[in-house]
Amino acid sequence: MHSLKEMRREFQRAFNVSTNRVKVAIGLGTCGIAAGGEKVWNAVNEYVENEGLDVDMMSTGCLGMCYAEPIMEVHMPGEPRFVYGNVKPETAVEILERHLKYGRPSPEYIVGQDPRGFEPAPNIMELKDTGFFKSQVKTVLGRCGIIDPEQIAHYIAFGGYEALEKVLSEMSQIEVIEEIKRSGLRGRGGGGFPTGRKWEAAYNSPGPKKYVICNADEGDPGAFMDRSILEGDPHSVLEGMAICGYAIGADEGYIYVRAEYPLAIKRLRKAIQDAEAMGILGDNILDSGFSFRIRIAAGAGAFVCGEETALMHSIEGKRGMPRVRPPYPAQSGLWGKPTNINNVETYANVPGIIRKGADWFAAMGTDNSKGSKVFALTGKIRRTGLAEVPIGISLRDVVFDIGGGIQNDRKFKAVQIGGPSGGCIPASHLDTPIDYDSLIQLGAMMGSGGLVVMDEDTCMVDVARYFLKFTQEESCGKCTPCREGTMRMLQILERICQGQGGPEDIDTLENLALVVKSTSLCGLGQSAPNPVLATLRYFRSEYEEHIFNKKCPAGICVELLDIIIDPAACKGCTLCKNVCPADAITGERKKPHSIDPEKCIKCQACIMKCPFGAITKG
Amino acid sequence: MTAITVSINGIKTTVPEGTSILQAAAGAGVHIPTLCFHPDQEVKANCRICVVEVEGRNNLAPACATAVSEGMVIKTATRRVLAARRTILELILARHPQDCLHCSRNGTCELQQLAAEYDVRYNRFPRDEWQLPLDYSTPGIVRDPNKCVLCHRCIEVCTAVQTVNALGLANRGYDTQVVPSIDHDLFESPCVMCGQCIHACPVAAITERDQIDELMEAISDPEKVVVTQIAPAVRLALSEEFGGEPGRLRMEQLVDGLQKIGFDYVLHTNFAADLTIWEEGHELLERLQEGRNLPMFTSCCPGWVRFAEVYYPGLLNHLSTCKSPQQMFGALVKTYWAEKMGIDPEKIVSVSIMPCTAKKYEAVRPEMIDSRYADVDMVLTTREIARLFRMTGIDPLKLAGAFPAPWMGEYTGAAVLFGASGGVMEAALRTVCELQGGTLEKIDFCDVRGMKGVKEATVYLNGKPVRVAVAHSLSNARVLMEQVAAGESPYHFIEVMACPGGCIGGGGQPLTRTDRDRARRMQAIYDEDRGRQRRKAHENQEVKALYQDYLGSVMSHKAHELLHTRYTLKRKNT
Amino acid sequence: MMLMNTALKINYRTQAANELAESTPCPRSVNDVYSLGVNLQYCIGARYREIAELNQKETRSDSIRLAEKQMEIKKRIDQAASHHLNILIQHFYEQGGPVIEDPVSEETVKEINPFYNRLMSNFLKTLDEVTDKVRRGEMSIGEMETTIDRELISMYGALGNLFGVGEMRKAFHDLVEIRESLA
Amino acid sequence: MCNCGENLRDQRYTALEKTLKKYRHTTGKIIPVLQEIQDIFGYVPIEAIREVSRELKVPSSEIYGVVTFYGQFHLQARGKNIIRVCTGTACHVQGGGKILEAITDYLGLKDGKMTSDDMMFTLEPVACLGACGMAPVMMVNEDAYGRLTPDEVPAILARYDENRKQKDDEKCIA
Repeated sequence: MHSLKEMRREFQRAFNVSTNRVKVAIGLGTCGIAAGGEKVWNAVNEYVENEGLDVDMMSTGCLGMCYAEPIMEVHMPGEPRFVYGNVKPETAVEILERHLKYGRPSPEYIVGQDPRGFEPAPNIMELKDTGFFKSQVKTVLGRCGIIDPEQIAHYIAFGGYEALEKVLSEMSQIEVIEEIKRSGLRGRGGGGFPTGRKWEAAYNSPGPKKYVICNADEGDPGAFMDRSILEGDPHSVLEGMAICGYAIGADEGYIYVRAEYPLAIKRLRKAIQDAEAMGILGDNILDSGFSFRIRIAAGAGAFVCGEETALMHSIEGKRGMPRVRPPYPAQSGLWGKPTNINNVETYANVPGIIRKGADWFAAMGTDNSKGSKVFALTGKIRRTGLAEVPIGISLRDVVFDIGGGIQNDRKFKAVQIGGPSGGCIPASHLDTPIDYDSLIQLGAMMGSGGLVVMDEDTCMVDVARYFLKFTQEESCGKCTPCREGTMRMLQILERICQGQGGPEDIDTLENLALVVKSTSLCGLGQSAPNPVLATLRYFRSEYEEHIFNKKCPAGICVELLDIIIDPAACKGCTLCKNVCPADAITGERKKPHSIDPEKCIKCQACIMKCPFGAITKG
Repeated sequence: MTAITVSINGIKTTVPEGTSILQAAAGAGVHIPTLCFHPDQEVKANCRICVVEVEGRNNLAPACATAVSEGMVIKTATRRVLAARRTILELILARHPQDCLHCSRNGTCELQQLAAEYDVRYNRFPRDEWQLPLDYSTPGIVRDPNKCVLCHRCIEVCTAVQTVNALGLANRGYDTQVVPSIDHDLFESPCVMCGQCIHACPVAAITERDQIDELMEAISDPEKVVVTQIAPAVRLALSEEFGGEPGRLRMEQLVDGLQKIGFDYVLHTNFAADLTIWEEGHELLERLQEGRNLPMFTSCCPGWVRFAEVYYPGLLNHLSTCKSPQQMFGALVKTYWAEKMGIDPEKIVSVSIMPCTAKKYEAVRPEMIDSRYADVDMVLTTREIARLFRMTGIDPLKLAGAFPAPWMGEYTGAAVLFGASGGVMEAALRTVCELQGGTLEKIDFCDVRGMKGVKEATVYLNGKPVRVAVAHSLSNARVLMEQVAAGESPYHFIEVMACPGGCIGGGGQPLTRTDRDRARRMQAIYDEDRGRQRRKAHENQEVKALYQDYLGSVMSHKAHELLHTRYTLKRKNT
Repeated sequence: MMLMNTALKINYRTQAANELAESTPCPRSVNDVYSLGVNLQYCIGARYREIAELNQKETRSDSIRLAEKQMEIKKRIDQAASHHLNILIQHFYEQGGPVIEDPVSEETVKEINPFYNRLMSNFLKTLDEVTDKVRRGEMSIGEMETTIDRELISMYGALGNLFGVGEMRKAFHDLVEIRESLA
Repeated sequence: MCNCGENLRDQRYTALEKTLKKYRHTTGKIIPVLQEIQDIFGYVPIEAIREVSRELKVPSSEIYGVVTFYGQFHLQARGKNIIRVCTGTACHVQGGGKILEAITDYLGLKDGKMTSDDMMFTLEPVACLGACGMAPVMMVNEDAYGRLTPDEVPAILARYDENRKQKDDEKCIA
């Protein structure tokens, strides 16, 4: 079998040689670009050309520090790697100037340094000691932000395709499956089904033709870890899929990527072409006799296609509607053939398990939820971004250590885990370990890993209404409870938010939520009521406040607000009177003004306009 | 198959592996309600009405789709299960028009039955009906999208059983709808109006176009002479509407009843069925001699004819040029029969009572005016006639009986067979085999009988083998047509009926749930055939008289003008 | 739903006749021209029959006569078609069975199609307008007849010019001749 | 009147024919075909559905079902520039709704219409653009704008608005 060893050594040399050259790396994932990363790239490029400097420019995937985007890294020969955050085009040039001309870092912009074996610079925090990275363990995201995702050489240099080589040369199909079972890896898509057992089922069903599918639909709003993996380290997913193909005896794979990720699709397509060019994918991989071809199937805008059977129908060119199970995909999946479906992150874990062994993986995490999980920290948190943490870490650590606590020191109220299929967890449960089973007991679920932090200014009824609006629009319409039930729940919640909720609404809402949860055909319908049930369970008082006192404690539900002018603070400058669309404000110049609650449409334009902050929403 | 024992509401029962909870419960005498379940269709598990509690499982399991496993403990009527079913019913009813009192399915609607069974007395959810216009675009079928409960049964029958693909789903979630293809009206879609979707629909979302008012207008007009023809499959199914077994109603009772309703003259389509055998038999022999346009297809089923015109315009020359018995009868009633009875054809209203909705379309085809007037003015289905009997307070099963009008009232056992799939073939073979002399000892051709999708037989005509085939449901017809299109068809003569089981399962018949009901009706047809004295089409004396007095000879120019037609391509959104 | 929604009274006979005319593909041989003529006769006959069904005193007898006249014209076209067919068959046997190609090729049909469709849909539109006018009493049955004849003959002429091949143009000419001979 | 409209139609229909020829003998490739049609026309015209049904031998009722199921396909023509506003969790919590209001005011969209009258912009609220760290986020065609405030919206949209540019030019000329 043709081995990659020599090629790997050569690529490593090339990669290390490049360390004694000046290198500037800028994060150009979707979030990097959205934060203005391209402008920084152009400015630096222009500066390097004008000055005629011998500098290697490199674009990388994202390190996970969205709060600090755009990110620029400077590698000087013989020095540690300096990571700069919130870089603007002008400051980037200034930083480079200082580095190249005077060899000094600019502490005011620095996020951290990575010594890489060299002598660390004084009084600059090391990356791994910063709050964001301290309790993280980067196995799946290890290469993201380090390598150039469009260079297969970088991937191979960092141990890429070593696992595939090991599997094809030394391991039998059963051994691979046993290794995955021993590692305790569970599905990262949300269900948490043991991956080893799933592969074994597909392996056991007969049939010359089998398929491997990677579910990269990631429809959860607020979740983007799959995108970062696909954009930052696409080859790890391809390798994981190839290993699975070998294990279950499939020769064809599909990556179902949602249409809203064009950059991920572009990088995946390049990765597949590069791998096929090097004989690592396609026919007779590395002369081992095993062939495996991967195709990309683009989604077309349907959250329900994250569900296994709906996804397969979508690849088959049909409406993405789930079907009855059994038969499970392992027996009869894509075009009726045995199929194994796993999430992006699950496949990305596989090469690590094979290379470093099941025990290395099993050491991380709790006794029934092994390994690490990538979470997308968003919402009212100081440090938003991607964090890969060992399973079993407590919520408090994630929110306050990694996340850096709540923005402008507001009080923590709850965290939503699992997106629209998950539930919210109040402050009282901050110390529960994050693992599959304990989250389910709290009425939430691991889900794909979206973690939205909310502070005291968030209204939980509005959050439940927001999630219901999402699942109602994404319901496929096949089964009655989900098609009708989600809309009826949404209508009740909207009535409550508009102050027209009646006393019986809470019971109807809870009863309907339980019926939809227990009778819906697929995961979407079964988990759509979770946000409602969780908010009812922990924040029932807020519902009652909205219904009986017609008040919104967090001041979010607009129809329930009374906008009042504080006579003491009002200087009578009439600015608010001019801007008010419903001319609900009366009063002469220099005299305190007042708002007529009947006319006021609560658009809050006056609050924004008032220079003296005299108008508040009570 | 290993046997599995489960406990349903405490009753122990043993069933083979792979049985669903629904079937196991039925076996144990436990009733579980269903809505989207249909015995002859794939399990869809859309409506979730049939959910039950299974020990050790936190959500409720759909009985139709969950297979039993060893030692399963099932409870089908706990408080949680009943609350779930009632909530789901409330959800459906909140979007369903509340006009049960003047809905055509009042009393036979499955949703109405469930609402009564589960005591849905109030609805917690505000009304939110669709308020869409009704679709009257086809002469045979009317669609009321506001009543659709999205069980997908009509789509399944139109796509899997009939392969016409006229109906499909549109939009997603709360706005999901069943629409004709590309959401144009039904007439633009490839719909052949076979009416199988009416049988599949649990509610009144799809019904036959109602022509009772037109009929009453004609009957009450003293100027008009209302003449009707009755199809063979109508009589035997009508008794089901009045609580009788298929076939209990005698034809004389039906004739008596129709006269009491106000028809001036009652005759039989069967007369024209025998006539069709004469014409089509000769056409077959002609084609066999010349070896031209073989295999020949029957053309008495208008749904099948329209299917061929839409999907196989290149093979229309294979269809027999004979009209269907209904149209032959229509052409003759305003010419030969008017002359014989001395009635001014202008005054005649030609009505036909059919088990079929597609006949309503055939009657308005532009080519069907060879009697210089509309051959058939209106077509009523078995269901409409049953409604008419109820309206006029007549219970046909209690009537003494009456005889049909002269000249076109006689018919043989062969004509009766037309109602069942394979009947036309058997009738044709009985005549064709005897045309070249000699009499057949065995006249029952059993290989073309029964519910099998495609039936085959080989017969010897003047020493040469003639291979024949019979197909019912258009999915089977498509199999045979693909063979013909590829030029590999081994057959010489093929009978096609669009509806499963033939006309006894037609779109206008009393609502038929399962193939078992259709098989029972087939048996009633074979019994009637066996009971008749004359059982071969060429023994029909009135047909002989027709040829002598009026048409001259078989396939004569006059016969060709009145009893034959042509077919043309139909451009549709296939 | 006993009473059909009267506002939506569809005359299914006319609808089926229209469907027949609209589904007739662009003719590629003489026999296609004749069958196009037959289909249009059915279409026009159905319109007169629709007027007859209204039982308005002044239009009833004329519309029935005109409906029957269309069937007469249809019979004459049928005779012309079978006459042409016999010539074809005779030619076929004399020449020892050569493959008979349609005079109009696939490509020409592709070019002609849009114009053919436009001419046909315009004609059917005029039929609709004229029938509505008579139904509302804004036009006499006589005017209807003259308009239809004029429009039909001009359409046959226009269709004839589309085809370069003499045989096809002559066929359209025959249709005009039959119609005028029975006017 | 120039026939540029005419040859634009022909270009698009020849492109459609090329696409259909490419997928003629494939199975289950309806979604890629529809995606290419959407790129060619900006939406999926009804005639295209009939062509796809004829070429791929799939019933048009099924294809219509697919077109109306997925959010990416549209049956009506859309504006030149597509504005996608993220209504994901993070963006919602950080004030995504206000951005949406600012856009609808700027485009003058009334009662649920999503395309501006001058066919210049089409607004599409999207569940999540995957840049939650930059919430609230908006994309115009392929350019992304993060950490937005409502009053920045008019300036950004004006850059894409050719009519507004002409109007501005006329204004300054007049």
